[in-house]
Amino acid sequence: MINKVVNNAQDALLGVENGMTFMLGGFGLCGIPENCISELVRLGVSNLTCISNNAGVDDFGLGLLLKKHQIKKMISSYVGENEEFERQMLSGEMDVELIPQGTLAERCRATGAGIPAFYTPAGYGTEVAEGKETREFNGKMYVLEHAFNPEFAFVKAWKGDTAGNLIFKGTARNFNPMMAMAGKITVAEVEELVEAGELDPNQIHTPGIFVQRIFQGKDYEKRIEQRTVTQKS
Amino acid sequence: MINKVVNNAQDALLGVENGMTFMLGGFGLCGIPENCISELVRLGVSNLTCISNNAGVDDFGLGLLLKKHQIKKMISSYVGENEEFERQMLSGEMDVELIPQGTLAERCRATGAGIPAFYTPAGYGTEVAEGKETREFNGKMYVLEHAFNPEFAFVKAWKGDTAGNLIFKGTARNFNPMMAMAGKITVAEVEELVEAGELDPNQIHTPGIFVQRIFQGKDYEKRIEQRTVTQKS
Amino acid sequence: MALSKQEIAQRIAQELQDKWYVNLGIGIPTLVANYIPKNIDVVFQSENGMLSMGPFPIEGEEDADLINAGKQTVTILKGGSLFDSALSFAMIRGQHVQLTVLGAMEVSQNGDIANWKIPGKMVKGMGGAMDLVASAENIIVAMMHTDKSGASKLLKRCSLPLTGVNCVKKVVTNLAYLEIKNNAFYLIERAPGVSVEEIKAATEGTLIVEGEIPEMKF
Amino acid sequence: MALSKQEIAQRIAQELQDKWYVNLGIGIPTLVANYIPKNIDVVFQSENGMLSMGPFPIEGEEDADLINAGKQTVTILKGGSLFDSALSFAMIRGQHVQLTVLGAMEVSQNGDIANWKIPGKMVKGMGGAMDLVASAENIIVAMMHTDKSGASKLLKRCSLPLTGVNCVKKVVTNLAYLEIKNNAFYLIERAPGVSVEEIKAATEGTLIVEGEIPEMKF
Repeated sequence: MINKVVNNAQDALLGVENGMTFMLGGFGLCGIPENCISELVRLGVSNLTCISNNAGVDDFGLGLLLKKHQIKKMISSYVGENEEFERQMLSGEMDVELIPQGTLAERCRATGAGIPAFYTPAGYGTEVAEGKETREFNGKMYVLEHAFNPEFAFVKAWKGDTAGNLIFKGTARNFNPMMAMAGKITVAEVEELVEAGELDPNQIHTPGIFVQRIFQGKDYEKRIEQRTVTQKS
Repeated sequence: MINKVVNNAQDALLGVENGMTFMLGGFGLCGIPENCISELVRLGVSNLTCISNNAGVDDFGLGLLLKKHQIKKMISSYVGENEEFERQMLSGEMDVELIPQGTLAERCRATGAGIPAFYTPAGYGTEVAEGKETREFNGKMYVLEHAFNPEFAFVKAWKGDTAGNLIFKGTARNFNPMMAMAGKITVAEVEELVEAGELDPNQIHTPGIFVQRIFQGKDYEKRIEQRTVTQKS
Repeated sequence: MALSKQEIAQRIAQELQDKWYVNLGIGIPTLVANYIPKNIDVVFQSENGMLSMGPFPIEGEEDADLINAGKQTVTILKGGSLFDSALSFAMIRGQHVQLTVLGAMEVSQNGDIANWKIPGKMVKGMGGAMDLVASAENIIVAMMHTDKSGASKLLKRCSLPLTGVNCVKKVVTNLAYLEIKNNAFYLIERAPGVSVEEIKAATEGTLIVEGEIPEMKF
Repeated sequence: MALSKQEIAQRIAQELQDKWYVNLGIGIPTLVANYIPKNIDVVFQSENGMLSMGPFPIEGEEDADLINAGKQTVTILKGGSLFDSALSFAMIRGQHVQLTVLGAMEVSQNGDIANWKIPGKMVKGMGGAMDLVASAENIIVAMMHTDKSGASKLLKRCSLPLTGVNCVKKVVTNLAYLEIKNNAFYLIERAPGVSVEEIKAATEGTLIVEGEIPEMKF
């Protein structure tokens, strides 16, 4: 067993520098690496390129990095729900590359899986395909999309063990498993860190080989963006 | 909930015809769809193209179809351990396409995932790449590989529910999940069929959407190819 | 009278077929789930990683780790499953989802759709919409026939940046149910009490009216 | 004296580094697992879908559902995980496995390797070998220096169909430990009691001998 445990977010983010490219897991505020984001804010690293499906809200998630102007470029599929983001984007202070959600997920997977490029139908005939190679297969048109090259990936899991194995909960899984595959250094923060051997090897979502550092997260807020309920009848 | 249950292998293989292309899960004899293979033998369908990592042994697994000359072409990564196979291949009675194991797995996944083609480094500079497009990405050479187009996929799972959700056990998972994604009709046979709701949705390996027919298998032999043990000290 | 948003959803729900997996977009499409015909089984896919999405949770039982693609708290039904975004879009691109229902800002008579960007104004991103429209065999667009100023949203050519090309086959608006083929909108049904003339006036693209056009039935 | 297969494995085991994930091929490479240095942690990957592969099970505890890539019954250690073949080769192609050890029928001085096919004779298939050699940063070949007739297997050019090109960096044979660079075999260590002359005689490819060549230490 190779032990991947580090003490805290501070130790986990050792080596993080200005100008780096990061992947950050999560969909909306669900399954985001809260502790890592807080530490990035504390470190004050800037000129970052962040690959993340969304950009948080004004006062939480990646919104915290935006507020401090730490992000030079966002690569996302959907960035609504964030006024400061919209301001920085429209004013040109920040660069934004919007790509289809499935393409984003598949490019993350490709990065970790040693696939330099693949064809997808998403975005063909739209501005997303501008400047990209297109090609017909069986009468349908596809766009060639490439892998990323991030220095760090920050992911959040429900349970993890000392060998770096991860299990996610509910829809908090989302982009986390593919991003975990993709980081040159992958940092996993978990709600519950257990000893190797306590998780069923048959139920691991992300095998420990993909994780370089793991730590027990703390003070999770797990904010709900849209609290929708059915009234008891 | 959409109910995918059929009574038995006979009902599950309805529509199987001569000349079709099948995917069959398993690695060696581990995780092979024993009941489906028996039914294919009983039906006597012939001129089949079979995509499967291995070709069974002389008297079990796909070897049973080989013996009856039902297979026209095998697409596999490794076909040792089977004398009748070697005889048919060397004599030219059967066509064989050997492809790297990782390429086979990824092509199965691509088939199910709507990815018509992708680049992989495996086989570059070898006879596997002959006639295929090659290309450089970041100073390394890659080969363009394509999705398959199978009519049926036959997979074997440990547990399954009436909605078609599957859980595999140990290394019997292997090619089964990707092949389950890839079949126009995917047939899953399971050791234990339970009601929808009995499996934890967080622990499903293959979501039911990929499975068109599921049935409770019977009389599993689960043969061991190489019984290796450590003597009690 | 023109349909309400609920009625648009209700009309679309009539198109659902037994054993279909369905992806519903945000807005009117979400409402379709309230009108599933009694005698059929359908399963809702949420592209953030869930099959068999159920209704909103009972108050007090919300789980921050269980949301839909609109970031709303939801539940999961028996027989459901959870998975990552790559597998979710594998389902979508691989055409395992039989129907996609989504909203649009514009649709053109050749089946193009624009619903993700108003240059200089709204730049929220396409989310999963481009994957959905590029992949689905069967796409129904739910939309208002005209914008607030009365300008048609069913056009000869879209003016906004496209989400997908040649992909929309059916449109249900507050005024009509239309099919797109042969580079035209074919009028299939009218909203109850809405005349063919009214629909013609509200449609900028080529509108084909063949024979008597029936009213929708609910 | 020339090394036994066990000793070849033992010498290769000295190359293992702490925290490495390692894929061992069938044959001599499998034996490497028996000689892991005491002070380091390594994890074995089995390409049929397992990390932290352990020793053979105690008699009576064999599980048909738990085998290695050689189809042998094995066990899984604490901290291990199970996964499908696509994820397994994602690990391999994505260079998450730090070392691959495999056998070869021929190796050439430019790092080509042939180990899967003898035309007209042995056509078992490449299994995962082509993915492994095309992907791994660090490949050690374990092989006999010559074939049964005494012909060299370390060649200027491979005569058999290739498994991969320009990929092998290190070779450990029964006679020597060699590194491949600059289109040549560099002799690094001799098997105990084997002379440089013997190694030269057994090597068809260009052999570079720089300075005194030490004997292997065990």
